[in-house]
Amino acid sequence: MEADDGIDLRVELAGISLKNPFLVCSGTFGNGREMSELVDLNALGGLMTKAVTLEPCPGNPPPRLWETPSGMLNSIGLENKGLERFLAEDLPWLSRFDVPVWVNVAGFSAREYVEWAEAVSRSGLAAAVELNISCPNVEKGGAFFSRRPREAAELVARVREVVDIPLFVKLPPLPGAMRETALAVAEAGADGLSLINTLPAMAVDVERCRPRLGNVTGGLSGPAIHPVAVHAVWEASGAVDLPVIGMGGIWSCSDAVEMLMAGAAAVAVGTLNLVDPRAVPRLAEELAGFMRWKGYRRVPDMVGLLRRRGWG
Amino acid sequence: MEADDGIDLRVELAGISLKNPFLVCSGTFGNGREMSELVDLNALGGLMTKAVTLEPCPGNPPPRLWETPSGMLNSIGLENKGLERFLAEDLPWLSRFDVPVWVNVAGFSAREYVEWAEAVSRSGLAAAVELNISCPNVEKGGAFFSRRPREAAELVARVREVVDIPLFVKLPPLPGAMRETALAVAEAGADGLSLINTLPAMAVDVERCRPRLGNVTGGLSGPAIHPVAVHAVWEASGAVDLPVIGMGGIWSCSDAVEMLMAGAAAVAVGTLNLVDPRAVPRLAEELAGFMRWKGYRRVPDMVGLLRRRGWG
Amino acid sequence: MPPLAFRATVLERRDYGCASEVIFRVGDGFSPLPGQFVHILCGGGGRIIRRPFSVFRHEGGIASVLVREVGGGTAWLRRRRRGDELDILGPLGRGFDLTGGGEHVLLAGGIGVAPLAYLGRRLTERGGKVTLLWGMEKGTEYGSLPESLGEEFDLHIATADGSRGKEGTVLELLSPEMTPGTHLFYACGPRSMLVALTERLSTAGLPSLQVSVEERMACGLGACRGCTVPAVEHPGGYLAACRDGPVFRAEELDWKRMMESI
Amino acid sequence: MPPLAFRATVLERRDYGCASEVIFRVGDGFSPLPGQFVHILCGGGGRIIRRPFSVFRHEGGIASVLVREVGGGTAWLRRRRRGDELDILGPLGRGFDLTGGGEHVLLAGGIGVAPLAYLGRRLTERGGKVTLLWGMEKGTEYGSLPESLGEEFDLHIATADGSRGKEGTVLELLSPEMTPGTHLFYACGPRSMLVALTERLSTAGLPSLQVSVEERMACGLGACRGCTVPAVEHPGGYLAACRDGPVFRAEELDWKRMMESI
Ligand SMILES: Cc1cc2nc3c(=O)[nH]c(=O)nc-3n(C[C@H](O)[C@H](O)[C@H](O)COP(=O)(O)OP(=O)(O)OC[C@H]3O[C@@H](n4cnc5c(N)ncnc54)[C@H](O)[C@@H]3O)c2cc1C
Ligand SMILES: Cc1cc2nc3c(=O)[nH]c(=O)nc-3n(C[C@H](O)[C@H](O)[C@H](O)COP(=O)(O)OP(=O)(O)OC[C@H]3O[C@@H](n4cnc5c(N)ncnc54)[C@H](O)[C@@H]3O)c2cc1C
Ligand SMILES: Cc1cc2nc3c(=O)[nH]c(=O)nc-3n(C[C@H](O)[C@H](O)[C@H](O)COP(=O)(O)O)c2cc1C
Ligand SMILES: Cc1cc2nc3c(=O)[nH]c(=O)nc-3n(C[C@H](O)[C@H](O)[C@H](O)COP(=O)(O)O)c2cc1C
Ligand code: FES
Ligand code: FES
Repeated sequence: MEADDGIDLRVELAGISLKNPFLVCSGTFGNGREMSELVDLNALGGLMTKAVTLEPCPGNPPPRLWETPSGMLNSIGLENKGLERFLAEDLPWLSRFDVPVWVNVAGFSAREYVEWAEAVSRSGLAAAVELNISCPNVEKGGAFFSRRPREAAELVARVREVVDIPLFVKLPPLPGAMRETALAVAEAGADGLSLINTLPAMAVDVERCRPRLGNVTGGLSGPAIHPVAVHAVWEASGAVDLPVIGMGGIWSCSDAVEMLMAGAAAVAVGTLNLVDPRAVPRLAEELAGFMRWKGYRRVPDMVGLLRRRGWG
Repeated sequence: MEADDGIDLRVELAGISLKNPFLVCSGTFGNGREMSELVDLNALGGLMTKAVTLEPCPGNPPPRLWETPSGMLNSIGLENKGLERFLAEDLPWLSRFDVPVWVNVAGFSAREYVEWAEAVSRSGLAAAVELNISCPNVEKGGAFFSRRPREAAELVARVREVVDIPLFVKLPPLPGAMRETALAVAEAGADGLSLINTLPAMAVDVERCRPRLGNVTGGLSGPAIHPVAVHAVWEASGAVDLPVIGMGGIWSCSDAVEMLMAGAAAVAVGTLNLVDPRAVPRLAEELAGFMRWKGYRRVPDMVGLLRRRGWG
Repeated sequence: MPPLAFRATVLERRDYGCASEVIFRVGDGFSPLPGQFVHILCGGGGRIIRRPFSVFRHEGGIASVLVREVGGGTAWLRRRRRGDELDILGPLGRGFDLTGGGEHVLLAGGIGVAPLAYLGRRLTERGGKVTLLWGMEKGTEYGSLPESLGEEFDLHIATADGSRGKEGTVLELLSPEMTPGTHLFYACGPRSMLVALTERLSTAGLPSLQVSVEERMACGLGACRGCTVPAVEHPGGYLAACRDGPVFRAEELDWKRMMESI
Repeated sequence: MPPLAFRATVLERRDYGCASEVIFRVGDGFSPLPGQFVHILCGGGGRIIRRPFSVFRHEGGIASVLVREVGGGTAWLRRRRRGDELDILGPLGRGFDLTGGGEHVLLAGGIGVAPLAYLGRRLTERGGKVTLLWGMEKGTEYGSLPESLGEEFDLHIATADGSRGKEGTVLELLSPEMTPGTHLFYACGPRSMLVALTERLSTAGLPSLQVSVEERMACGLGACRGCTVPAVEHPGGYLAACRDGPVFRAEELDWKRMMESI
């Protein structure tokens, strides 16, 4: 997508070429099918699938959504049709489009993660694996791994052995432990990081004295968490030399540029897709306008610019 | 504050009697003086002082504030006049009012924390010490302690030895590690927990490519973080049998009741004080109305009610 | 038809007590089925998610929603004035199946009357015999809307406080001759009302009942799986209210689990 | 006087190009000094912090602010209409010291004209000789406000694009006879303008200069320490713009550090 005026939106992430730096976050775009009625999937920089588990998973009891100030709680709980149908139905369908697919892999045990990631890699239809070790919505859905740098690194190393495609690791914000975890995961062989997953959160219906979510707790996303996400990107990108995909509350072009300047090599739009399925093409266009105005020609010109300008 | 209709707002926290369950958070009420022009300090359930350090501290370079969606970033950085002047000027002034004072103690080393806490306890003018081991705004301002349960516990144990008044420990949300840390701190002798401090966060001026805060990073507070705070209270109160003071984005009476039902024994209003210095008396009145309407007679009737009703 | 994403200009607002009809212009491509909904951005600020509203009226380039104020989003929407713009996604979801013959009994609880009024109009156009039963808290709640709907339909009202029509819920208005054998039932209202109705009709009667359910929604497109309701077909599994519904045949839903989240 | 927390009814709005004067009713207890500000809640939603605005006008139960639209809060405020209510805290801060004699030179950059116009009125009332120098981007920026202020003051204008008055910044309007010995200076505008002014007056001239600074604020009361500016007195230390200021004697501030955060 190189425009006449020399603005080049393309980025390369761990060897994967993207038309523009905007991916769509796991779980906020289905597996593309529903959204394709409203948006051309070919216009996406990349697509991260909904979490898929080895076995089909019914997900959490409703209600699963609650809106909070500038944010949203969800407790979907990994509802999905399981690996088999995903590989047979969704992934082939997605591969018809000219868009790289990150398959979001979740598991209830290390063995599941490994088995599953291997199958995805073998399918030949995925551009990358996104290892979801930070889902706040299932007891053992990986949150366990992300809070312990050592365990996280061990899992990453095992998965690394069985996949032939780039391996991204998705982390939650870890106040104070971001650098340490990023380093451990990088050393274990990750090719990139996805930051951030939702924050563990909760809301209560005080009139009825019951949780707003059927699963009691859930994950907070949306503009409310954007400053936390920018900070996580800043910390991780300062600690390791891996491409970071920044996500969390991106609602505008300048939200995305914040992430890039803080060190993200690309960004992903999440909750905003649920409000505006066409957000990515719109933001990509706005980004080109911003670059034209400010005189940036290529996306990497902006990546990590804060540090290059001497901040931090 | 027992009204005619039998509504009783009083609570007891680690042996300290409060007129109502609303305290004011550290750093959001100065040391009471400025606010006293607009609000009667005697109407507060309790007052948590601004962080005080052993030596005077100029704080971080401006700008120190930035507004984010439903939230606020600050990087005040522990600006204060130091222990000596605090003990000579502020604490005696505060003790003229009929309101229990939690002195927020911050340090740059374990030794400082201990020395300082001891002096506060000896002054005889403080109701409790609030050990701030979670300030995101200073390199070594305690964030180091809060991210390591063991180190946190050691510090708490040392401080516990030298103070004769109740000791509250203030923690940040620790996704996945809340229970563990709460347990460690409780075993080390804490009398209560303050949850939560601000979240590490950051914002960027993309037009000028520079951080919005002079200190680059800061702490996120306000309604945006409320669901994260409720979750932290829920986790900690489920893990330990200590009174928890819930804080984080309380903006209405029902925000406060969420905290109580999730397990907080009392709550503290923070950023809202900066918008409405009279928030506490107003919310206390609204709480009495809520209790009247729903048939709760005493605050403890609501505390932890979610779990008592079988949730979680 | 696939959903559209469009901006619509408000033409008029009619206030009916606790609710307002917000009338806006739509393009030719917009042709909603009864029971389908539109997903509307209701102001900015701290509200980030769209709000779903059933189509209440549609004819000749004009459509409307009937909005009952329950929170910030609905307060914002019902205060729109002529000339204001709305950001809309829709029509979305699966509407009512209109193909069944016989007599049609429409049961509305409160604001649930919105999709049923639109359904009633379409059924009447097709020559069906329509009875609209409507339960509300008190007789004055919806201003002059009962009069207005009374001119279009064979309308019967029940009120919780007995201030108008029968005292009790809308179920009190079901007469003995309204049986699953001869009548088709369409219902929209609070979860508790739908559960009570399924109990009243009993298992044998479920095939004659279609219900429109209200779940909190985010995407409205079936993508996020946030709006699920318990399904019979996949034991322990769920259907998406926004895409598989909001209208379901009563047999599709697991009413035991439906009851749990009242 | 201690600050008040009150609700004020909007009486009128006057539009002046990029800015609007929002006029509201105040009680008897409200008596702001020139340079003091009011802290206004500007809409709900995602905006949680008040916005500070200098008092632009105050007489007989009526006050106003002059609002330049730069973001969501100011956009909200300048669209208020007659009858709307404002939630206000104020007057806050330390105003200008009016006790000095001599000739008064008021230097405004852009919207910085708001507190200076109010100051000018008070100085004139006290019999002072006031010259108002005002720099702006282009001549049409503030609509008819220059005409309006020109009727009240000896007004001189500079524009960056030269479309009105002198080309350049407000500093171009300083004439050689305006010297610290004979004149008192009062300034409000962008940080860069204030710095340039202190350089122009040089250290010896600083005692004759009072500046009103703009810092982002939260409490406006001196409690949060969020709005600090570098102080001379405590090396490395800070003063609170909201309480110790927003008006400072130029000597009180550390201009070297002030420059760093341009
Ligand atoms: C398919 C469908 C069709 C609907 N049609 C109409 C209609 O025609 N007219 C109408 O007035 N309302 C309708 N609703 C309900 C309407 O969407 C909600 O009242 C609205 O979203 C509330 O927004 P709020 O910002 O005013 O309230 P909030 O402040 O968000 O919430 C206020 C209360 O409303 C409840 N609520 C919030 N969102 C929903 C939701 N999506 N569904 C159910 N309850 C909710 C909350 O639990 C809360 O108790 C429909 C809902 C669905 C799912
Ligand atoms: C003592 C004082 C007096 C002021 N008097 C006036 C006045 O009389 N008329 C007037 O129009 N404006 C005045 N301002 C500036 C005014 O407060 C800001 O323009 C306003 O807060 C911006 O709010 P917003 O929501 O529109 O913009 P935002 O969306 O919050 O921000 C838009 C831009 O304005 C800047 N900004 C935000 N808040 C402030 C602030 N408190 N101070 C300076 N810049 C800010 C931001 O950096 C950003 O670049 C004054 C500021 C101070 C501190
Ligand atoms: C409804 C919903 C479902 C999600 N499902 C997943 C998931 O399956 N796997 C995953 O790694 N992250 C999931 N996430 C997290 C997002 O991918 C993203 O990390 C997070 O929402 C932050 O971005 P946002 O604020 O832009 O939404 C989900 C988020 C939402 C809102
Ligand atoms: C301006 C500001 C200054 C603060 N200073 C301190 C402090 O000195 N010590 C401390 O423990 N917490 C401090 N905090 C954190 C608050 O006490 C509180 O934990 C946090 O803001 C969450 O509550 P809120 O969302 O209601 O503001 C500060 C918060 C703000 C906004
Ligand atoms: S609202 Fe997203 S699947 Fe229904
Ligand atoms: S704004 Fe709080 S101290 Fe000035």
